[in-house]
Order: sequence, then C-alpha cells, then structure tokens
Amino acid sequence: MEEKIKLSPESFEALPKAAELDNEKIAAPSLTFVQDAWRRLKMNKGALISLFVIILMMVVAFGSTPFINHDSLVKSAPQYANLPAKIPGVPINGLNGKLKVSGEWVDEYKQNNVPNNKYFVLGTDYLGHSLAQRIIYGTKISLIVALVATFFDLTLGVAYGIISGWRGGRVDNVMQRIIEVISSVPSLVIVVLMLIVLKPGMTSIIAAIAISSWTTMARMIRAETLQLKSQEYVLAARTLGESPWKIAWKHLVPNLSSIIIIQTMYTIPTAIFFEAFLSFIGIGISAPQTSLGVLLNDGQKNFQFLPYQMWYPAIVLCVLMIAFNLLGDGLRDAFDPKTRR
Amino acid sequence: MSEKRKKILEVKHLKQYFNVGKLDEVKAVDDITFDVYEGETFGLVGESGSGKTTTGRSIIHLYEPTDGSILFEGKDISKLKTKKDFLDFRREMQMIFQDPYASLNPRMKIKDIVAEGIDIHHLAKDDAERSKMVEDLLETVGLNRDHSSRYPHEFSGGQRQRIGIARALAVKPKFIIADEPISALDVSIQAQVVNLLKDLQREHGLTYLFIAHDLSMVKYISDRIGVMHYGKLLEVGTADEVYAHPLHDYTASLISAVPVPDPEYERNRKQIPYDSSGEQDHPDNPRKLREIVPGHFVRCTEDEVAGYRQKAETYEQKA
Amino acid sequence: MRKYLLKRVFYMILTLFLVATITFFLMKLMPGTPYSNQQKMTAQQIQIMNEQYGLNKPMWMQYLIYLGGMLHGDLGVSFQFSNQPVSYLIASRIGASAQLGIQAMIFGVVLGIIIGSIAAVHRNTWIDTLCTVLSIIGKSVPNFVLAVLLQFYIALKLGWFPIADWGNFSYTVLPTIALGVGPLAETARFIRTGMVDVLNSDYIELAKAKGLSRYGIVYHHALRNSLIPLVTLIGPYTVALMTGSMVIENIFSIPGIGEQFVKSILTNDYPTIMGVTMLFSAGLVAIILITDIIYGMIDPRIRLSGSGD
Amino acid sequence: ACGSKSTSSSTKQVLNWDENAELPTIDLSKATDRVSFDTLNNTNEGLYRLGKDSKIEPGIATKTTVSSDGLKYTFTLRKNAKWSNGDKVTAKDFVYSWQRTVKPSTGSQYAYLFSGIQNADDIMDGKKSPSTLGIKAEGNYKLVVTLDKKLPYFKLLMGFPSFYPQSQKAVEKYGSKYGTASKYMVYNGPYELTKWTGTNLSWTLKKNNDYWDKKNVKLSAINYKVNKSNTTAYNLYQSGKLDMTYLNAEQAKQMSNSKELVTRRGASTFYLEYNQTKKEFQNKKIRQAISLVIDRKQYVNKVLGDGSTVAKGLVASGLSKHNGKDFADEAVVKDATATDTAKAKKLWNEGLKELGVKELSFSILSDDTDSGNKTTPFLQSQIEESLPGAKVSVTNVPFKTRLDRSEKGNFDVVVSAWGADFADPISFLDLFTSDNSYNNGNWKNTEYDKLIEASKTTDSGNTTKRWNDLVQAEKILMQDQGISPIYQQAQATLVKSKVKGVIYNSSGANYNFKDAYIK
Amino acid sequence: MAERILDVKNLKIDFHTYAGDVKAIRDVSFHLDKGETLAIVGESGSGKSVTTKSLMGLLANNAEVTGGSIMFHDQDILKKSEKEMQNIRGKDIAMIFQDPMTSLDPTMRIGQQIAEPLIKHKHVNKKKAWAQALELMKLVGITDAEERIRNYPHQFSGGQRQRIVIAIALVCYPEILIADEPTTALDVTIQAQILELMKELQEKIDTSIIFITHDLGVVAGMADRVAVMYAGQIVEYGTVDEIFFNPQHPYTWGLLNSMPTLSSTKLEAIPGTPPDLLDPPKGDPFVARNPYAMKIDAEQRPPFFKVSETHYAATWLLHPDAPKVTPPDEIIRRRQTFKDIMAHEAI
Ligand SMILES: Nc1ncnc2c1ncn2[C@@H]1O[C@H](COP(=O)(O)OP(=O)(O)OP(=O)(O)O)[C@@H](O)[C@H]1O
Ligand SMILES: Nc1ncnc2c1ncn2[C@@H]1O[C@H](COP(=O)(O)OP(=O)(O)OP(=O)(O)O)[C@@H](O)[C@H]1O
Ligand SMILES: [Mg+2]
Ligand SMILES: [Mg+2]
Repeated sequence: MEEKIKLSPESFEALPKAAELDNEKIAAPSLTFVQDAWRRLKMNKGALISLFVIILMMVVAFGSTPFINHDSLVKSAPQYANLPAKIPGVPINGLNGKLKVSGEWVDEYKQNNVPNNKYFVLGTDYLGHSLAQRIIYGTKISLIVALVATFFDLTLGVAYGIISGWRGGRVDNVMQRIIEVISSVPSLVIVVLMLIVLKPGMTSIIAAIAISSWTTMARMIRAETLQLKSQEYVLAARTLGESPWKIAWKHLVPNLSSIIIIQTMYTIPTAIFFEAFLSFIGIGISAPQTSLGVLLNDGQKNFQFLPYQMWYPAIVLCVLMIAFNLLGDGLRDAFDPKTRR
Repeated sequence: MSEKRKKILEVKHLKQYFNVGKLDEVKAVDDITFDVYEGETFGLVGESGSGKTTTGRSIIHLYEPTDGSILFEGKDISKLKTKKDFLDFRREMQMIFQDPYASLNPRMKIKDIVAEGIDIHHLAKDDAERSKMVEDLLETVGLNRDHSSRYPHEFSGGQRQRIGIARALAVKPKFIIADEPISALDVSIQAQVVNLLKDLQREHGLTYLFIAHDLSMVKYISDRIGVMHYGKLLEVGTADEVYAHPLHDYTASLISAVPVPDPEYERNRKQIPYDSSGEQDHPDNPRKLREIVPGHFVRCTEDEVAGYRQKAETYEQKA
Repeated sequence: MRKYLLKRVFYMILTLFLVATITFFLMKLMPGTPYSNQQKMTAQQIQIMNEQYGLNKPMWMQYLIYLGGMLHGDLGVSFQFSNQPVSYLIASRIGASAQLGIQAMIFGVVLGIIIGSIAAVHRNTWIDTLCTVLSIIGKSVPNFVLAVLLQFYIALKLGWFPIADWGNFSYTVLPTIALGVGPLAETARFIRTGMVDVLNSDYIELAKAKGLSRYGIVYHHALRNSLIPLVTLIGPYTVALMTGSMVIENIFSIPGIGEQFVKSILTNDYPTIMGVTMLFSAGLVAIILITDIIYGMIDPRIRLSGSGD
Repeated sequence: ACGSKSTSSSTKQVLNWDENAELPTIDLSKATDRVSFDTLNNTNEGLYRLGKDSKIEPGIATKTTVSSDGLKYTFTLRKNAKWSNGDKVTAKDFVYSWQRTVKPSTGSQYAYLFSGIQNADDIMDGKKSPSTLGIKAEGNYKLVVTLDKKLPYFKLLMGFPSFYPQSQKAVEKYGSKYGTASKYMVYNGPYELTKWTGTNLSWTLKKNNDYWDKKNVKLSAINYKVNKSNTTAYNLYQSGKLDMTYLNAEQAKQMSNSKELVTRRGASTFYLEYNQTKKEFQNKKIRQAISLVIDRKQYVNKVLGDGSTVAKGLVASGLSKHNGKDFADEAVVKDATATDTAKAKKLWNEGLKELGVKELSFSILSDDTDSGNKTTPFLQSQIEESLPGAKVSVTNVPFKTRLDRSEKGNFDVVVSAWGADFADPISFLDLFTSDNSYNNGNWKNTEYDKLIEASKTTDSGNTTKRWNDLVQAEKILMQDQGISPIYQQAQATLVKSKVKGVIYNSSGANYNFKDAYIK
Repeated sequence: MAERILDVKNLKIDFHTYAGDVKAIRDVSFHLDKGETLAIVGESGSGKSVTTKSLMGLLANNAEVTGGSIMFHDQDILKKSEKEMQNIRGKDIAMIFQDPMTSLDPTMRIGQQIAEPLIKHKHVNKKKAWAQALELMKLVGITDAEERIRNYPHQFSGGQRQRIVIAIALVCYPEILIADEPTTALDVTIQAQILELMKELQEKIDTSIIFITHDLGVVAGMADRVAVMYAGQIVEYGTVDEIFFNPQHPYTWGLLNSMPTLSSTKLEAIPGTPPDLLDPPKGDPFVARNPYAMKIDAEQRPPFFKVSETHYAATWLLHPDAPKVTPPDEIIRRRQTFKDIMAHEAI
C-alpha cells in the first residue's frame, strides 16, 4: 500500500548546483598496485610469517659475517668432535649433552672430558666446529648461491625472455631453440662441465647453478611478453612513438614484475636444493666453506649415530624452503588480479 | 559534397595478411581503398572479424602492410625513412582503443599514462608544465585534476576510456583512429564518450576514423560510412545515404538487425538475411568499389552497377 | 599434421645434434684421462690405448666418428667398465631407473591430483591449508633426507619394506615414495592452481546452473580441464625422474642409470657421460614432442597445425 | 657367538658380503681396481695363493725351483687343475696370459708389474714381440720363467691376479666380450663368478666344483651386494642381510667397542707431497715445519677414528719383515711424523726468513672422498693455527682430476696415497726415485736414487744388504721430508662373528675366501 | 490474471570485501508471471547478475543475503539446501550466460553437455539423453545436428555456441529461463537471430524469461515488462510500452535519451558515474547525476509511486508536492507516441 508522505515544500527545491555532488569523485583511498598486493599479502598469515622468517634468516646469516670468518671456520678442535647439543639448564635428553648410544643416553661431554663451562648449543661436527656456527654460515652460503642464481634469472632470464618474445618471428625461433638445447642437457652435466671449465670452488658452483637455472624464467617471461606485446597499452605506446627499449622498461618490466617476483621465489629454493644435491654427489662446496647441502650430506651419513647432525641442518633447510615456497604462493595470490577482491 | 575538401588519408589497395605462407594464413584486410577528408568522421562498420581493427592498425603503422599503400597528408607512411619523420607521423595520428581495461598500463599513474606522448615528443619544458598539461587534458575529457596521481584500476570503464582519449590528445594529433571506443561501455556512458569526441572534433578540427559495429552509433557520429565484410569494403557513402538507402544487401541486412529502443518499431522489425555466396570474385570481372550515385560507392562488378543504380533511384522516388 | 610432425622431428634432431656437439667438445675440456694408472704405463702402451679409444685422432675426426657411431646406436666403449659398450651399459641400467621413475611419477601424480583437487574444491578452508602445507613440506625436504629417514624408520625399525636392493615390487616401494614426493607436491600445487582457475570459469558456472552436484562438476568438468595442462608437465618430469634419481639409487643401492651417470662423471668416463647425456636429451626432446601430440589429442581445442613453433 | 653344535650342521654356508664399488672387469689383464682383483683372487688361481700375512700357499704350482743366480724359476704345475669349462689348466695358459698382459695392444695398466721379467720392459715399449717374454712352457705342466734381474718379491707377485693364467680358448671365443660378464669367463679358482651382467650391482661367487681343492672350500656361495651408501650397508648389516659391512669413520668410531668390529689395516699410506718445482717447497725447513704441526694422533683418533694409524714413515707398518723386524720400525726417523709445534714455529720462521717472505699462502689438494674432505680442512686448521703467516686454501676434486693435477704438477701440496701391490718395501720406495712418474712433487735425492738402484741390482741377491739399502733410503726421504707421511689407512668393517677363516692381506688382492666358513 | 511463478520480495544482498560490505542489492522486489518476459535493464554493476544468481542459489562465497524472500511457486528458494537447489537448477530454473565462447566446457562433446541436465534431472540413460539433445540441437537451428553433436565447442561459431547454450538451458523445459546478457558478445546480425530464436522457443515451450541486458533496443524487442535497476535498486518498472513511452524516473529518461534512435540528432549523456555501493547514498542513488535533483533526493529514498496498475517508479518527482519538471525533448516525443498508442488501443 502506498502511503502518502508529508514533506515540507522546501524538500522539493532544486538541489543547489554547489551542493551537487562531485560525480567523478573517487571515494576509496588511492591504492597503488604494490600497496594493493601488500595488503593482500598481509592477509595471508603463512606468507607473512614466511617473509618474516626469511628476513630473519637473512639477517642472521649475513649479519654473522663479522663473527664467522675464515679464521673461525678454519679453526678446528678435534677434541670436541661430534658432541651433541648442550644447552645449560635444559634437562631434555638430546639438548643436555647426552646422546643415545646403543639404546642408552650417554653424556658425551663427560665421556670426552669436555670442560664444564664448554658447551655447544647445537653440538659439534667431526672437527669439533660448533654446528650452530656452521649452520649459520651454511645458510649464508646457500642463500648466496640462491641469490646469485636469482640475479642471473633476473638479468639474463628476463632480458632473454623479453627480447625473444618481443622480437618474435625468426629471432624468437632461434632463441627458443637455444633454450631448448640448454634445457635438453641435464643440469648436472652443465654444472659438471662448468666446474671443469671454471676453477673448482664456490664461484664455479654458483655460476654453474646460475647458468643452468635461468631458462625457466626466460620461458615464462617470453610467454608473458608475447601476451603483453599485443596489449593495447603497449600498442598505444607504440603509436605514440615510444622506442622498444623504453617500452620494455616502462611497460613490460613493471607488468612482468609479479611473474618475476614469483618465479624468483621458486628459483631460490631450487638453487638451494640443487646445491644440496651437488654436495650429495660429492661435487658441492668444499671445506672449510660449507652450505646447508654439505651439512645435510655429512649429517645423513651418520644419521644412525649422530642424528642431530642431520636434523638441525635439515630443519633449517626445510624452514627456509617452506618459507620461500609459502611466500612465493602468497605473492602469486597477491599479485594475481584474478584473486582480487 | 564539396570536391575541394582536402584528403587527409588515402588508403589504396591495402592488403594485410597474417601468417603469410602458412596453413593458417588470414587475409584480414583484402584490397580496400578509401579516402578520409580533413575534418570529417569516417565510420567503419562490419561484423566481428571483418578486419576493422586491422585496417586501423595498418593505417597507424602498427603492422607492415602486405600490399598497397597508405598516404597520410600525401606522404606514404611505409616510406617514412628518418626517425624524425616517423615521430612526426606518430604525433599527427593517434589511436583510441577498444578495451578500456587493457589499454591503460595498470602499473602507471594516470599522469604518466597521459604524459607518455608529451615525454616522447618533448612537448613540456619542465615538470610543472608537464603536470599542467596533463591536468588540463584531464579536465578537457571531464575528469578531475587530482585524478592524475591515481592508478587505472580505480576508474570505471567510461572514465578509463576518457583517459585514453586524453592520452591521444596529449600530442595534439590531427587524425584519430577510434577503434570501437564505446563498445565496451554502458549505454549511458557511451553517449558521454561520443559527445566528448564530437566536442573535441569541433574544438580541435580533428579528423576521425571511427570504428564500430554499432551501426546506429556510427551513423550518429559519422559523416561518411564504410561497410566492411570479410576484409573487404562493400559500401561507402555518406552516413545518411548508407543508413537510409543501403544499396548492398549486406548493409541492408546489417541495418535491419540493429535493435532500436522503440517497442513499437521493434514489433514490426524484420531482419533481412544475407547470403554471401553471391559475392564470389571472378578474375576477369573483378569486383571493386564503384560509384553508383555521387559519393556513394558499392563493391560490385561492372555488370551489377546498373542494378544498383536502379535501386538507388527507387529510393529517390520513395523520398 | 604431417608437415608439422616433420618439422618437429627436424628440430628435435637439430637439438640433439647441437647437444651432442656441445657436450662432445666440452667433454674434451675435462682434465684427466680415463686410465687410472697411466703413470705406470709405457708411452707405447698409452699410444696403443689411445688408438684403441680413438683418442689420438684429431678432434674433428673423433667428433665425426662419434656422430657416425651414434647413428648406428654405437656410443663407444666405457672407460670405467673395460670393453663394455656404453649402449649396453645404458641398456642394462635404464630399466630400474625407468621403472622407478614411472612408478614415482604415477604415485606422485595420482596422489597429487587427489590432494590438489581436494584443496581446490575446499579452497580457503583449513583443508586447503593442510593440503598446501603438506605439499610444500613434501617439496621442501631434500629427497635424500627423506630416503634416509624412510630407510631407517620404515625399513629398519618397522621392517615393513626391504632396506635396499632391487627385486620384486616391495623393494621399489620406499624409493618410489622418496622419489615421488617431489612430483606429488608439484602436481598437487599445479592442480590446485589450475583447478581454482577452472572452477572460476564460466562453464563451471553453467555446470552449476545445470544442477550438477559438486562432485559431478569436479569429476566431469573441472578435473579434466585442469588435467590437460598437466600433460605438458608430466613428460619432462618423468624424464627428469627417470634420469635424476641418482640420489635415491645411491641410497637404496639400485642399479640405475642416474647413479651410474654420477659415477662416470667422477671417473672421467667420457663415452658414458656422453651416452647418458644423449639419452637424457633424446628422452626429453622426444617426450616433449610426444606430450605435445598427446596434448593435441586430448585437448580438442588444439589441433596440430603447421603454425607455431 | 655362542653358537651350538647343532646349528653348525644346518647353517647355510652362504656369505653375504658388502661391496662399495662396482666390479668393472674380470679380465685380469685389464683389471686395475680392488674389486676386480678381489674377485679374481677368489675365482681364479695362479701359481700360488697368498694365505694369512701374505704367506705363500700352494696354488697351481706344486713345486718351484729357483736357479742359483735367482734369475730362473721353474714351476711344476698340478695336473688336477681345471678350468670351469672342463679344460685342464696348463703351462701354456700362463704363457698366454703373461704375454697377453705385457703386449702393449692389450692396454694392461698393471703390466708394469712384469718389469724385471726378461724382455718385459722392451715388449711393453713395443721394441720386442711378446713371444720373447721370459716365460716358457715346457710341456703342459712345467713352466720356466726367466728374469732380467733378481726380484726378491717375485714369489709374492705370483700370488697376484695379474700373473694368473688365462685360457686362450676362452679369450678367443669371447673376443671383445671376454671378462665383461660372468658368463664370458672361465674360472679355475675356488669359486665361480655368477649373476654378474657386467654392469649390475650384485653378483655371487659360487663354489667351483671343478676346483682341485674343492673339498677344502666350505662356502657354497658368497653373495656380493654393492652399497655405495655406508648408511644403507650398515642398515642392511643390522637387519642381518649382510654378514660384513664397510664402515665409514663415524660408524667405526661409534662401533669401537663392538665385538664385531674388524679393522683391516691396509698397506697404504697417505702422505703430503710438496711441489718442489716451487721455491718455497724446496726449502726443507718449510716442509719440516708443516709436517711438525700436524697432530696426526688427534687426526686418526678424533677425526678419522676408523682404526687408521699414524704413519711411521712411507712404508706401511706390517708390510714386510726381515729377521722378525718390521720395516717401518726399522726405518723410523725421529720427528718424521711427530708433532712439535714449538720446533715447527722455529723452523717455519727460519724458512720464511730464508725465503725472504713474511707470509706463505698455498693450497692443499686432495680427493673429494669422505676422508679427503676430512683431511684438508684438518690440515688447514692445523697449519694456519700454528704457523704464523701461513695461509692455506683447500681444494677437493674428484679422484681422476686429482691424479691429473698431481701428474701435471698443478698443485702446491697434495695429499697422495699409495697402496702396496705386493708385500715388499720397494713397492713404496720406488715411487720417489728422481724419474719415477709417481714422484709428483719432483723431490730429488741422488743418494736415495743410488740406494734404490743398488737394492735392485748389486744388492738384490743379498737380502740383508738390500734391506739395509731400503731402510737407508726411507730414512733419507724422511729426514729430508721429501714427503710427509700422515697416516696408514685402515678399513673398519663389521663382520658377523659366525664368519670364520676369511683371509685379509693388506697388499695385493685383499680378500681370500678359500678357507672361509660359517660357524 | 496469469499465474505468478516467482515473487521476489525485499531482497537484500551484501558482499563482504576487504574494503567493507558492498551493498549490491538493496531492497529489490519484483515478480514474474507464467509465459511472460521480464527484462531487467541497468548499467554495469547495478546488480542485475547478482539478482539472478540469487534466484539460482549461485551467489559467490562472500555474498550474504541479508533480507527478503524469493518465492518460487510457494517455496522460498533462499531457504533451500544446496541439494534441493541442485534439483531446481537446470530443471525448473535454467540460465544462459553472457559469453558463449567461454560458457561451454572446451573438453566435452556438446552432445554430452546438452544431455547432462537430462541425465541428472530426468534420470534417462545416455542414449536417450543424446537423442533428446539431438532434437534440441535441431530445435535451436543447428544444421547437420546429427554430425555436429559429437563435436567440441571450439568447432562452432559464436552464434552457434550461444544456440547450444540455449539448448542446454531448455533441455529440461524449465519454467523460468534466466538470460544474463545472452547476446552482448555477439554481432548484431547474430544477435538478431538469437533473439528471434528465443522468442520462438518461448512460444513453443511456454517458459517465463528473465532477460538481462543493458541494451534498451533489445529490451524493446523482447520484453513484456521491464524493470530498470540502478545502484542495487529497482527504480522503475512497468510494461514495455510504459517504460519506453511513458518513463517517469529521470534515470530512465537519461537512458532513453542517451541512445541513438533512427531519428535522433543529439544524444544526451548521463553525466558522471554510478555511486560506489560500498557507501551508497542515503537518498535517491541517482541524485548525483540527476539534473532534476531536489533536496529531498539527497536525504530520503523515494518510495514507489504508482503510475498505473502495472507501472511504478521510485522518484520524488512523482510526489504530489513536487514541482512539475519538463523532461527532455526525446521523452516528450515518446510520451506523445504513448498517447497515440493508448488512443489506438482505446479504440
Ligand atoms: N596478429 C594477427 N595474427 C593473425 N590473425 C589476425 C591477427 N590480427 C587479426 N587477425 C585476424 O584477422 C581478422 C580480422 O581481425 P580484426 O581484429 O581486424 O577484425 P575486427 O573487424 O576488428 O573484429 P572485432 O569487431 O571483433 O574487433 C580476424 O579473422 C582475426 O582473427
Ligand atoms: N563476488 C563479489 N564480491 C564483491 N562484490 C561483488 C561480487 N559480485 C558482484 N559484486 C558487486 O555487486 C554489484 C552488482 O554486480 P552485478 O554483477 O550484479 O552487476 P551487473 O548489473 O550484472 O553488471 P554487468 O552489466 O556489468 O554484468 C557490483 O557493484 C559488483 O561490484
Ligand atoms: Mg576489432
Ligand atoms: Mg552482469
């Protein structure tokens, strides 16, 4: 039923022009793309924690540089070899200097006549190095390996992908063939060959991993570039007379950034893993340098007797991996316009 | 029609094929010829895939034509040699795109999008002038000055389209190709954009190549219309002529299919079907655009001209 | 179609040729010789040995001879196993690796699809989180650590499966799991992302509008569409698994090719390195072609045409 | 351990043996590695069989006469020795086998062992035909071997697989396949090899029913399984799948109290070689200083812990005895392998002064094996900690690469190892004569060269004189620290206590299972 | 009076988003009678799709129905369980989506896709279902249906695909067919064919159609009744003639005025953009763009004023106290036509 509404006559006066609402106004606060992504990332608890973990690990790993240097790495103390973790005041077996030897917990510190005030929070390795120290250093090396690989991904991979995709046609065809050839050779072979061509050592390993890892990035960037280059905003830039380099820099790279970041998040763990794998087959980083891979490999050999030597680096590696993967997933969701709300 | 009007664009036997030599060769544009006069709006209509966009992009030299030539202000654009010539051409001809969501770089601020042309052609002395130019342009297209620091995703489709127009206007072009600038927009917003384009044309003496599949809108904005089908231009004439007195069957069919916001009219509308099988080309008797009545061309063979003339006459008589 | 195939095969051969060339010459850069005791050999002996292995010829000759031999399936003779043709070495070792790789792939893919689908269907719920976390953990544990743990706890402590060696199916269970967890995690995540996309698509909306149940939608529409892209992933992955299981082969004492490959690298056994590299590459290139063809067959949208590269 | 009598009768005489590398070949002319030699030692038999402590036990030869000048050996062969294809083992098989090995085209890398047998060197150099080799068959069962010079250890060599007979028929029948799989071979030893495809990781030694002494062979089979991971092997051992397993250092350390731990001391010594083409390492004080800072005891006990012992000198302990005295003890030089940091520092500083430098950086090269990876960082820490101004970098590379770099002199200090082929000091001492190709560091000492030469020529007939020459030579090497011995390697193993009678020799082929049995 | 099969009352739907709740549907009521076509027009984001999705029970996860009811015959759809809804979807209420290119499963033969609802709802076997699918394909005018039934979607043109989508929707002879912009993605010529087809089929099958579009031209040809939506509300509804020839709401005026007709020489655009539904204006949502806006518009939401039995509009301009305004010329012209029609009908 329609009811009669009584209203004052002035209600029906025309709305003054001044009071006319600005109809082109945008009410919502301005959010840049990055802000928007960050907002969505923040909602993803896992990714946020991962980011925090990664930052923490980076800070600890790289911050340790002044403290864990060549001298402290080289210095061995075989009299303290293979001691389990001991944290004073923690009476938990496994953390109190005791080790399970043929079914019984034995105080290794006592057995080896370690002075009472001497203890290692994560135990020691076969040369009596503090495992904690080595894990921190190993994490640093693993991260360096990963970061350099990432750097190659970012430079070589991205540039290659953009050029291949942008130029298209024959250039693209040739460039794709090259990638095909590179990825048709097992990465192990590439690495071994690299280790031979270059001098053995950390640099070569890093370079080798880096050189064999950029193709995935190049492929993804190419595929995306192929799509982007027919985007109307790129066409618009071309009609305005923008040069290809500027277009790449102003239009392609920013729009590829999410793919780049996400792919990076996956390159990092892959590189760390690959380094660990090299250590396993015995061509990884060599002492006194160490990496998580080396530590893990040393640890797995004595797993039955000194399980902590595998567990600790394994835990660190897994945490690192999980963090990068979760962050990668989080970033992918955050950057993906499809998941936008 | 004054014959003295200056031709700003001459498209001659333009062919644009894709994937030449491959199995999936596409003759997107197949030998089309038309002129655009200075200050007019030339509308290009046709169904999806008929080659409208390709024509537009070839004209603005995003593609290298397979064959034929395109003369802009008398100069063949595929023969532009120096970088400067090329940049000059880029300044004079601009394009407005179809998809308001894909045509603005989502990672750039509005001011940088609009100023892109200004930067490329060094039209602003300093930052302050650049900002002012951008803000003026925004105002010209009916947006707020303070929108300049926002990102595209914050705008609605109509607003985005206006930003695209501002970007094109920034380099003060003479000729604008508008590739379905309104088909992705709401009806109520379409009029905003169309009116804006009309106003701009009046103020700046612009020439438009207006591409659309919405015949009624094309008719509304265009002075002359070309009808495309399967990469070929079937009929060219003034808007009123083509719309009111379509000579080619395809044009008639197209017009008959346009729904009109008038229930009364709609109740009686009958769509005229079109059968393209009669359009087969004979090498010895080629079809090409032929003038039936002054200013009104139809693609036909020599023999068919008489038939079309007759048809045109019956229209005259009715009127 | 035929033209397309021919072109692909041509590119395939070209790729392999390049791989062969590059590895051949790089191999020549490797230091050391295949003889473990050469200081105790006389010059005459070394010369004769070099002759036998064809190492005294100029590089380009060796290269041509190698290429020629390859055409006949002759990959030379292993240095490490004296008088053993590399082709025989590979043939006798590839079986275990292939079986393991395929089993691991099947294990990983089947379980991965199930987990991934569950996660996608229940996305943004605790089930999804659980599946995601599980698959990330699966991806984050180096497989040699996993292998050591499985061997110690499942085989030695619980005695459910043999500790190592290669024999009937029960011997393959633990290595398969250790090797398959990686692809499992990968597949699960791949399927999840793919299916989330698919579930957002219009045709799923239409399927819902038809009144299909959730199960019906996933089974009849979503699964198939998210599986198709997986095909391209599986092929190269299988090759990688069949060849990349050196770690697992080492730990479970499996007579596989990957383990042999590492050994040959460490002993400068060039012919074997080359042979295995060529095998890997050929496998990879062939599988990519095959997956592309299969892809075209199972995805009605893609018809192999002369276009594209 | 306390097995009752009742079980012994029902015990299966099958041994499950761990192996850590593949069997590359059983062609004895081509064999170069431990696994091949071990296998050949049990599947085939030469003139003698080496028993406990390399004691010579009867093999194919039933009687040996040596000419008074020691240059001619005449062996009478047993008539009941048969090949596994039924043929009799005859003197011709020896002649054929030896000629085949020294013939350059065979490419035998162990042919050098034949050096000293008449014309062997010339044949290997391609100067003479193989048929001129100093070995002649006189009828089927008499073999005459002529030497160029006296070889005091000649009889030991006869127990080494390279000197075993080969059936010409088999070699020719199988052609290039000969020795590449168990079926492409004939056997004359206590066991026959089966189930070896040439590339697989497991094989079985089956009792050879054609063996002349088969009644004394108690095992019916020995199953080998290659486990490259010690962890895996250990797990298998624990679950009873293996009767023996090799242990890595850590495992050995952990099992040090186990009754089943058997440490096999090898006749192999690890030592540092200094690249003496470089000025700094020509300085004796520098070499001594480096040697003196290495706490070898700590290294073998704490770092290695696998039963390896501190090397007394170059020649391994327990390799060879004369008059009841071990060579290593005889030749020991004070301080050669001792630790004395104070003295080391003094020598180091003097050395640096002599060189006119304040610092010395060099790198240590080693294998990337388990122990190699442990050795280098240890050395690095020991040297850097105790020697001021020493900067050490370490490089661990794959074995073959290391060999290559050693040979090319592409190193500063390298950790080398040598294992004796036969139980005589010369097997070690030969290495460091000026022109020996294994003398990677190019240490040169004329007196040393002279002593070695004398032991081979003038003194070769006189055991004591020869012995003294060799002792003297080693002392010179040690005093000059031409090389710095570090440790004598031992291989820790776990062996089930039911396994009895396994003979292990530190030099030559290691394992002899002829008398092994399970209690 | 025709049978009323659907009655939506005071429907309110919110979407929970990071920025707050989007009040997408704000008190919408309408009804649908048997055999009629109701068109819902309105610009993008006005809530057309959300309204129809709620009829199907297919709202997004973050949607919440905060009020109202949807009576389908005598049952409230909003109260049904997912299982019960599955039995209604595709059988009683079917839907056609906007984009024929993406709304078919690319990997399933179209025969199966058409047959699916039959197998699900009518429990017929596959063979029978395919036979009926074939019938439908013929019905929607696909030539060579016998051969093409085994084809995949990519083998069809856009127009053919939309025909197939229609076939799928009609295969169970639903009582209500919801068509959400079924022709927006198509060319005009094809659009005309599809619309023609829909009209034909409606006669044959006698279903009721809710037709969503923003193209007034299409509405004019298709609808019996029209509801105009703006910013989550219906602002005016009536028969097609009433809306086109006697519109009352300034928004409807604006819409009609901004479309070119055969004769129009000038287009009047509606300035500005629709309000943000995160924070909808408390008065008339159209106020900011309304040239006839009054103070009350900014303060209070107008109720529906009755224009005729079938025609209602929510604008204060219809309040008896409101000043009389002159609508745009185009509207005046249209009203003239209306008078003619009424007069004509009166005769
Ligand atoms: N880069 C390209 N490569 C291959 N084919 C193309 C390319 N661009 C366009 N085509 C093809 O050319 C034909 C004409 O396309 P065009 O985009 O010009 O049509 P249109 O008239 O603009 O259609 P619409 O109304 O859908 O925009 C189509 O068949 C299209 O598939
Ligand atoms: N899942 C969702 N989450 C948040 N907001 C939504 C969601 N779905 C729809 N909306 C909002 O609800 C409002 C109505 O959307 P709806 O899709 O019904 O519009 P429409 O009238 O169908 O427009 P169009 O013509 O563009 O299809 C819009 O403002 C939209 O942003
Ligand atoms: Mg177009
Ligand atoms: Mg909608």
